[in-house]
Amino acid sequence: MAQHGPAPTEPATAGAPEVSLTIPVAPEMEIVATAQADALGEYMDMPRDKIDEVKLALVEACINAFEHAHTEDNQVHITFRVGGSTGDWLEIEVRDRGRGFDAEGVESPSPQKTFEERRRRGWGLHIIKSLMDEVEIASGDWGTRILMRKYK
Amino acid sequence: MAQHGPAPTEPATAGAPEVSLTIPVAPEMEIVATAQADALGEYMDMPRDKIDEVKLALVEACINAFEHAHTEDNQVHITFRVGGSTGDWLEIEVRDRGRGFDAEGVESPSPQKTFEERRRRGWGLHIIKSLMDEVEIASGDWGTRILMRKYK
Amino acid sequence: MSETCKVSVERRGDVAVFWTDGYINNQGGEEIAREAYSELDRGARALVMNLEKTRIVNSIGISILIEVLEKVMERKAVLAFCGLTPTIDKTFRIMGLAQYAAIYPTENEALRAVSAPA
Amino acid sequence: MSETCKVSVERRGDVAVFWTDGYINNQGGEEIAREAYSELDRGARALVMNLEKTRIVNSIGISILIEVLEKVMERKAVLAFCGLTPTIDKTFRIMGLAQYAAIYPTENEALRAVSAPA
Ligand SMILES: Nc1ncnc2c1ncn2[C@@H]1O[C@H](COP(=O)(O)OP(=O)(O)O)[C@@H](O)[C@H]1O
Ligand SMILES: Nc1ncnc2c1ncn2[C@@H]1O[C@H](COP(=O)(O)OP(=O)(O)O)[C@@H](O)[C@H]1O
Repeated sequence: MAQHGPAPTEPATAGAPEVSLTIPVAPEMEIVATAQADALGEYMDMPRDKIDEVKLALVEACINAFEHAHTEDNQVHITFRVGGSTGDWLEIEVRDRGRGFDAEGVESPSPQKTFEERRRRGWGLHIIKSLMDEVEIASGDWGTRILMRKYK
Repeated sequence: MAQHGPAPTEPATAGAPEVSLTIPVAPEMEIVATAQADALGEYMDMPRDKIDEVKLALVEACINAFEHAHTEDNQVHITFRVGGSTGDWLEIEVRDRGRGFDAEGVESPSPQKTFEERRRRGWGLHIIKSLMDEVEIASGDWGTRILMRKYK
Repeated sequence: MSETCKVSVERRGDVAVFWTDGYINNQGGEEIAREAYSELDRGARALVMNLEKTRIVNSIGISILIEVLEKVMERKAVLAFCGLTPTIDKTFRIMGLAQYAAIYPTENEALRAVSAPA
Repeated sequence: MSETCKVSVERRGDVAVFWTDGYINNQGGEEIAREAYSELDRGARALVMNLEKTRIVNSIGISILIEVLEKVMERKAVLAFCGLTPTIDKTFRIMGLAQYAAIYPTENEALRAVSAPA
């Protein structure tokens, strides 16, 4: 590896083609954002079904920011990174400058709670974790940042 | 019109849903950018053929920045705005922080020059102007900004 | 604008067939729910939902489909899905929708199954 | 990666038919040029390019197609395009490609035209 290599804090992503997208908090803008995941997934030859999984995970991260973050700037910031020597993975970072939440404290959902206790919501984060290969959530009074990666 | 209306410097765009995209200067990233024009065109119900025209104009603006701007940040910054009361137009602003050029001084192309004098390049800006309804070019040592609008 | 899911419904005896086209979010889910309740009120015994023209159903959309499923079960009717993409199928399984509603690959299979005498 | 244009060619007598699939930029244009020159070298008298699977041809791609067209004319061969989207058709007309190459709506029409005795 050359000396101009990765910075210590972002080991795997330095040098990866990076695309940033900012969308407004507005109905259906999450779908507009998925167009970017689609285009980058095709660019890196990710199989269609995996692209669909990435798109749904992105949708869930966006609608969480829309619904729960109460951002001041009314925006959601998304960064896409294609990494690995032959475009092996797609990483998506979704950030809001909202009020944050206690990610550890979120109760896990289950079909039983959903059907028997009629608590039908609360699946977003679980779906993101199920569909992506790696997920990291950081949240605080500065907002929320979800980092998720899918290998092709 | 309500009093919280447009700021004087940006008369027609205030309040319009705005999406910003930053792409790296890299092969085919212009196509990745067109995915956003596609998604916003569909969002606002712009006819398919007009979306295609917008996409080609966007491609031309991006490859100009890739090829001629010699940017320091290696990026092209794009802002999409959907405006009008029912999503009547799509505005795209393409900015680079490159070396700029004298937009007035660019010689216009013609089929004759292309075929008889074999000067086959030099069509990008002309194509942009032909395909979009309104085009504004500003350029200087700070870089270049192309603002283009298409009505649906 | 145009991403919004379009829903069309056709009645075949006591089976109502739904075709969705586009993104199913809260709005799309509510549109489906409205149509579903009206079919149940008009005596439908089975609902078949063909989602082949839908590529994304978000978790809010699914939560509304689950509400519909519960209403369907209360009325002793049945709900079957078909034409799911692998991702939608996976999400329906994760959320448990697949435990209470039947999922078939094609509309024909779904129709055959809900029309078979119990 | 996958946006790159794929080009396939089939020879029918002295006519070579080209099908493109995807974005035609400098790379895609050069790929087409390579194939076109090899067909001319192998005696093709007419080239028919079906672009129905291409939605975008950028101005660099077109400038290469113009180069191809010039070579074709030098060799006294003919070049015909078909399957153009309205936007590609418009751009070909703006740049004057339509003045020197024939444009037909369909491949059949293009083939019929280039096969007709002069
Ligand atoms: N971006 C965010 N900002 C603030 N809170 C969030 C954010 N994302 C998730 N949360 C919190 O986590 C909870 C669980 O989220 P999720 O699993 O997506 O389910 P749901 O959105 O259906 O409640 C939410 O109810 C909310 O309290
Ligand atoms: N973003 C830009 N930065 C610097 N120069 C530019 C930019 N866009 C266009 N130019 C200049 O304007 C000229 C004409 O551009 P264009 O009409 O797109 O044709 P071409 O790119 O084929 O030369 C270019 O050759 C270049 O000198």
